[in-house]
Amino acid sequence: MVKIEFLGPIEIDDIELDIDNLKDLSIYMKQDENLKEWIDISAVAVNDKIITTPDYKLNSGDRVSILPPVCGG
Amino acid sequence: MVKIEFLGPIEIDDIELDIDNLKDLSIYMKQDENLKEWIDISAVAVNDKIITTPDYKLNSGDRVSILPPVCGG
Amino acid sequence: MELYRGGLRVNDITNRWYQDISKSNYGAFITFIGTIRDEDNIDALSFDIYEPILKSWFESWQIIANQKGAKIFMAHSIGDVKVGESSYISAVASPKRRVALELIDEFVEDFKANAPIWKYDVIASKRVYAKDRSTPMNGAGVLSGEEND
Amino acid sequence: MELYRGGLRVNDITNRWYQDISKSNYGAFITFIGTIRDEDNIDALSFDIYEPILKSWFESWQIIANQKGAKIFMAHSIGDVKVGESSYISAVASPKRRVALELIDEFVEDFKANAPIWKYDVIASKRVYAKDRSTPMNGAGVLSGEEND
Repeated sequence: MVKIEFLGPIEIDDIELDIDNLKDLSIYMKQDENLKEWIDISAVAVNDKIITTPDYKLNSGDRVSILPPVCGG
Repeated sequence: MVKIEFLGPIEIDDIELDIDNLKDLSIYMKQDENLKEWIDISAVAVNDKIITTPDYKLNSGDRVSILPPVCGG
Repeated sequence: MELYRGGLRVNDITNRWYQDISKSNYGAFITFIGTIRDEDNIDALSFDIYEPILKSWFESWQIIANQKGAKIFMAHSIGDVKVGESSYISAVASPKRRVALELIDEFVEDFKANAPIWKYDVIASKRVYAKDRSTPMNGAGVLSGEEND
Repeated sequence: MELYRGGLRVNDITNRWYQDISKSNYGAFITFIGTIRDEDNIDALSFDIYEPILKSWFESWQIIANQKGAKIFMAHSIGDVKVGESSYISAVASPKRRVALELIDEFVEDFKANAPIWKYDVIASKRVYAKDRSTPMNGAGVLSGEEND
């Protein structure tokens, strides 16, 4: 299982999914009215490291963070 | 008469000259061993305003300042 | 890197950083102080931070700075910060001025674009995500299948 | 613009400027602090200033800053400033960060190139003009007949 956490303004509780890659996650998010708007504009970290390759392989126990658009300062 | 003051590291006392323009001043400075090195690298102010035109007309009572290379900070 | 609940004590922080660098033969020290402006009828701004990635982001900048002989500092608020208070301070110390002037600009701009911090307007005690002023981070779009960096 | 004999009291000056701008709804405040580095066996640096032209130079920058909705500050030392002390502080306050970041860079660079201040190394109580680190001002060469700006 892979743990998914939604950061900042995405008001969705953490979930656990049985997925192998980010494409699977994207398919899951597309089906949720509250999540699909974040797909195109969010960055993704796996175990706190930003991932830039869509075919990145996920392993059981990984923690995936969804990072929506930022504005510090 | 025009008053000439040498600023910063130019260790020459103020002088008064009967000159009409900066060319006259340049000719005067060329003849002084301690002044000629400053001709090419100094800026010039007349009555505290920087002058950028060589043919600027000087009037009696004007105060000319010679400003050598700077390094504030 | 320093995180504080609420508005920053600007003088305490900047004076301490200056003290910290003043024995290290740096010739230039630049501080950037961000203050909450009175605009759009807000009472405050509020910030969420994802600390693990903010920390690694900051550390990667510290390495860049060190390679230039420089050192960077940063403080940020968590939660509500009232209008007129400061929520963000950063600073660069370097031997010579050019490195400091360039680094503070690059650092502040990348902070705005990539530090994992989310901003909310606080209006009548309600928190509203400042979506239209926010920027997708480097790597955003990876879920749409875009290779991005 | 503030001129002081000897090294600057950095915290006093920067804290006062911050206080000064903190009621005026500026979102960004950047300070640049220049410190005398320990190098070339100097004990101190020493500065001569021609105040009338420094003042008009500064005022022309204040006008440029005002046109961008910004405000600038400057303090400089006259005479000897010991290694480790500060001789120069400048600052920019502006509503938004880009103006402040660009203005502090342009202001500090033009200060270096055109502020009528002469620097001397102080070594064994002797004052030596730092000629090789100095820059001819805009307009230099006018005595050689060069039209320059």
